[in-house]
Amino acid sequence: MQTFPNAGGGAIVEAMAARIVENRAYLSEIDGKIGDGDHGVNMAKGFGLAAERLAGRDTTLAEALALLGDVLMGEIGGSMGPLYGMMFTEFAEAIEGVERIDAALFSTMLHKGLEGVQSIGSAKVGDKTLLDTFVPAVEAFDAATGGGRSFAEALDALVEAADKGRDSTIDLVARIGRASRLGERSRGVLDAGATSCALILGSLAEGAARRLS
Amino acid sequence: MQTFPNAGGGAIVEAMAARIVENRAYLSEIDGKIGDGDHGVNMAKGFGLAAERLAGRDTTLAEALALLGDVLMGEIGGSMGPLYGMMFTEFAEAIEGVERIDAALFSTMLHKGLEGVQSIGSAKVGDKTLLDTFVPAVEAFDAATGGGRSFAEALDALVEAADKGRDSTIDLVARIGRASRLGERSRGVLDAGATSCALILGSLAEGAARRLS
Amino acid sequence: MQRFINDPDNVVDDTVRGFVKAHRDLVRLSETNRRVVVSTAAPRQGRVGVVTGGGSGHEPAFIGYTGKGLVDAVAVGELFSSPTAKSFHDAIKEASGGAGVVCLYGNYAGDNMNVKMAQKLSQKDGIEVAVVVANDDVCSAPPEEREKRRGVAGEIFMWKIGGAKANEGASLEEVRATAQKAIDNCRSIGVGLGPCTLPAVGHPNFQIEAGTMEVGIGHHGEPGIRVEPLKTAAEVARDMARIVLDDHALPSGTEVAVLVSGLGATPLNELYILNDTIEAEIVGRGLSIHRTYVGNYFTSLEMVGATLTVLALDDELKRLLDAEAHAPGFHQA
Amino acid sequence: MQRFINDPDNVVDDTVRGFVKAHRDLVRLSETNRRVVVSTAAPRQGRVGVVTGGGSGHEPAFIGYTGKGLVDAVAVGELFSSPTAKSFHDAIKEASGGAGVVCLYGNYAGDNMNVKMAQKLSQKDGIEVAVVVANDDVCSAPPEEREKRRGVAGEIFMWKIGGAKANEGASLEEVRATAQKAIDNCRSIGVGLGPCTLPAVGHPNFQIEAGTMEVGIGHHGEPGIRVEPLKTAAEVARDMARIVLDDHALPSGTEVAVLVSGLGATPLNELYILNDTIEAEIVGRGLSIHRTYVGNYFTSLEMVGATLTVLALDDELKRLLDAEAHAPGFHQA
Ligand SMILES: Nc1ncnc2c1ncn2[C@@H]1O[C@H](COP(=O)(O)OP(=O)(O)O)[C@@H](O)[C@H]1O
Ligand SMILES: Nc1ncnc2c1ncn2[C@@H]1O[C@H](COP(=O)(O)OP(=O)(O)O)[C@@H](O)[C@H]1O
Ligand SMILES: [Mg+2]
Ligand SMILES: [Mg+2]
Ligand SMILES: [Mg+2]
Ligand SMILES: [Mg+2]
Repeated sequence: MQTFPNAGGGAIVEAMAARIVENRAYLSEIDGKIGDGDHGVNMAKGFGLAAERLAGRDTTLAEALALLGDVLMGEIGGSMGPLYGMMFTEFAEAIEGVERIDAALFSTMLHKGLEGVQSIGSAKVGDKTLLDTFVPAVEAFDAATGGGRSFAEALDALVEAADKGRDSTIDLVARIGRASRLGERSRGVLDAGATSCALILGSLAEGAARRLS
Repeated sequence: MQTFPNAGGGAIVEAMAARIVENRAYLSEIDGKIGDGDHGVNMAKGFGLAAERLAGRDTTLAEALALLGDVLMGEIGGSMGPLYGMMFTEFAEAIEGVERIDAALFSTMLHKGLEGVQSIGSAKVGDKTLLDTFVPAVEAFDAATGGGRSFAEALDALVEAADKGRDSTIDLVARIGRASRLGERSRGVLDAGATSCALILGSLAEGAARRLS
Repeated sequence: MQRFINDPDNVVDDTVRGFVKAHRDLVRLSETNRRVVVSTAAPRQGRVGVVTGGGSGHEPAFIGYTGKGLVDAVAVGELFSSPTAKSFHDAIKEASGGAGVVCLYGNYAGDNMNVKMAQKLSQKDGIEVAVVVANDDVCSAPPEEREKRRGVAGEIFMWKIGGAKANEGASLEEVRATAQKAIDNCRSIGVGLGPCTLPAVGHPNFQIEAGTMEVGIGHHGEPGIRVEPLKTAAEVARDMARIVLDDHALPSGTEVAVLVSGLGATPLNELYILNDTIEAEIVGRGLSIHRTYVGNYFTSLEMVGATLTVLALDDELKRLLDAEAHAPGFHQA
Repeated sequence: MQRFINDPDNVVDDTVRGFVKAHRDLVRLSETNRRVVVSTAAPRQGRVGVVTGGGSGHEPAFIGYTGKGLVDAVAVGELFSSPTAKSFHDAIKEASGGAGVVCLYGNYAGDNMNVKMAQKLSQKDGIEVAVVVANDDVCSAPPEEREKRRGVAGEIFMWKIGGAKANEGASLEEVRATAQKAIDNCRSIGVGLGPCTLPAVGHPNFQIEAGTMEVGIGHHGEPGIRVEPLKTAAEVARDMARIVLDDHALPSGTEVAVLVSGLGATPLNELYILNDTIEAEIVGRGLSIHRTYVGNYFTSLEMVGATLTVLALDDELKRLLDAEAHAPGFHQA
């Protein structure tokens, strides 16, 4: 059975943060089309801060995710602070103290994060939010493992579904958040949060996959 | 000896006002280069108001000038209100109650107006103001009559000198008013007040000349 | 946009520092959180604490309303972005004088989430927190969905009245109910003539074509109900008053307070020009104006535009609105 | 420029009408001159009357300073243009309570002429008029020609202190001398980042290139001492403080009051960012700050930019500055 170690997993979060910071301008540009154009700024600030604090430290994935969650929750504010803050805090709690993470625990972690986001944001799939990336990604992961596929294959399925979910937001009309005021005008462009969520889940899955043994 | 009647002279002031109103944009444009761009607006407001009040009334030149002076002084403000207000009020006082105006009285009128402007504004020739039009115009008028030329010829001399005086301001550096803060940067353009003054004196001279008998 | 800023990422910290220096007599920075501004009079033992918070860029809102007879502590967010749950929580702690704390804030997704979390955290500390969510912006949702409407300049009346009620020694439930009544009695509308730019973004994230205006615009440039050719001030003012009053539907004879606020870059004289017609329109409906406020009370960086808020008064609201208050952005004798 | 106006030629009348409606409790329109705004408390029998006046477009200056403990009557000019002699004269008559009137205004050619004429007209009425001409703008002439300098935001301190002195029942000569001392103790500087447009003209009459700033700009866009690349807020604030303080040359230990005013379209948060460094610079010179005012106190339509005024205090000026005052644009408890 494939597993990956919690130890040293801080590097996964650092790579994730680097990916978000790289996409600062892109995420803001997407948000600018139907939101207020600050999604990249907000995200890069939070993830950049977390990366600074992780730099040079050897942390477990659980520790790094907890730190990221704390930074988002305690220093970022906006909508992303609590939503992603909840997500990472719940992720961290799910794997805290565990030596190695298997597919089942990884699924539990995803579900706890998702519940955290939903408990606070009360958005649904189809509302044109990050949930349109997150929900199908989790479902694809579960379907793959349930279908007997390996942890590695399930992570690939997760990434694929996340990207598809992100792209699905193009055709959606926003029903929550700033963009919802636009009604039909919000159709035709990606959702910023869905895009950043695909980057996050992609980094996480890649990092996990590379460490599987 | 040539003279013109005070009676019916309101039409001269109405024509003068029309000339100023026509040149509203032009005067503001000149003022905009080194001042605050409102000379045409200010002038058109004052002269326009006076014209409205004169319309349909048969006034003497003295009455019309007094009304114009009152409007400028009482309703226009800025620098032009008191300066031109003084000028027209003094013009009016000089010819008040007189039946016909000869060259000598016309000269007295010009001098009293000039003194009025100078008493309040304390500018000198060469400061790049309306005095660069007014002073040489008055001098040319006096020189012509002193040299034995007719009232009509003296009025021509006045107009010619006013226009030359106006043009002389192009090469001057402003030493008073808003433009003076520009120093050397004020050289190379006409002075707005010198330009409006040439329009005023031109209208006055033309109106007088046309009525001479 | 030409600006006086240092690092665009530090705009909020630099602002708050300069603000606290300027108004030392009225406010201080929390010792534990540099994103919490506290009245020098807070906490007031035995009194209900009054807290608000919201994104920055709306100055004098929110920080400018920290003071005597107004708000006790303010949670400060990034530009146009909700403060953290932690900042709301810290503001609540600073304001707490043992009689509970009321959090009076505006209806935005981020603020809702962060206040909800802060409320939970505070309850763990044993501080009872009541909340009132301002939703005075009539163009942000139809009347049947009033709970979806954004909070805008009506928040100022909610703070003023909530602050005065707390000052009178009322209970938490009384303060909450009165602040709720204040915002229930408010209707606002914004009209945008020009966009604003978040310094870290560097270009406006919405456009208003020259010669047009956005009727019903939100405090962050959220689109309104229609874009139309820019009309005369009298026509715009009449439309604003009508939209607000039609939604309000007040019986003739009602006394109201009027607030005309600039959005940042509209000169004050234009607000007075609007007020000239607004007042005529309100009086024309048989209402009587008890007080008028005109100024930059709730802005959106350098947005060009204005908002109108009409608050319907009863005897209690009138007394509380008229009470003395002193804050950096709001002085009333 | 996108604006809320009706006929560009009626901007001032529309403004004044809307202003008087908004602030009925504090001001009224003169019955004889629609360009004169009068405090509801004026004339005050046996007290020296305090008058000011100037071009419009600087709101809340000048009209916003009409009130209790401030100015009794204000003569209102066209946009950026001196009021008429008649309006100054009428303002003087409205303010006259039999003990003389002091006219506290700014050093501009038109105002000088119109006040001089009004003074003559008033003396014919038997009203003694003393004048103080503000000249606090350091960049408008070198120190040897201080009498040529323009009056800018320091006028607010002159009005505040003159108004408080008159309120104490001082004689005309005492009020004049104290207001003169106030302005003598003021130094100001403006920095412009963006131009403004007179509505009737329709385009800016000066330019500020993007990426540059005009250091020493006047309240009507008069050019300053240099155009330079726009620097960080901290650098600009330091330059502003230095230019003002170098000209001022105050002994260490002097107490000062600080006024940071926006020029119209600069968001309030940027003024606080400037204040953060200004305060550090002032304190760094060994001066101590008694009071700071930050806001849109004296604007230039929608000009982008800010001014700094530093007033050196002595015991008398401090007492008078601290005195209570209530006017539409200035409330102090
Ligand atoms: N209730 C919610 N649940 C999940 N995601 C949400 C919710 N509200 C907003 N979002 C996400 O937030 C994103 C915008 O984030 P951001 O621009 O950082 O915040 P803001 O809208 O406050 O400026 C949207 O693209 C959307 O995906
Ligand atoms: N002291 C003065 N004496 C004579 N003319 C003057 C004086 N000061 C200014 N002027 C004239 O005033 C003109 C500007 O008038 P205007 O633009 O209407 O007023 P403002 O300068 O107040 O905007 C200048 O072009 C100059 O000719
Ligand atoms: Mg956003
Ligand atoms: Mg001019
Ligand atoms: Mg945002
Ligand atoms: Mg002018």
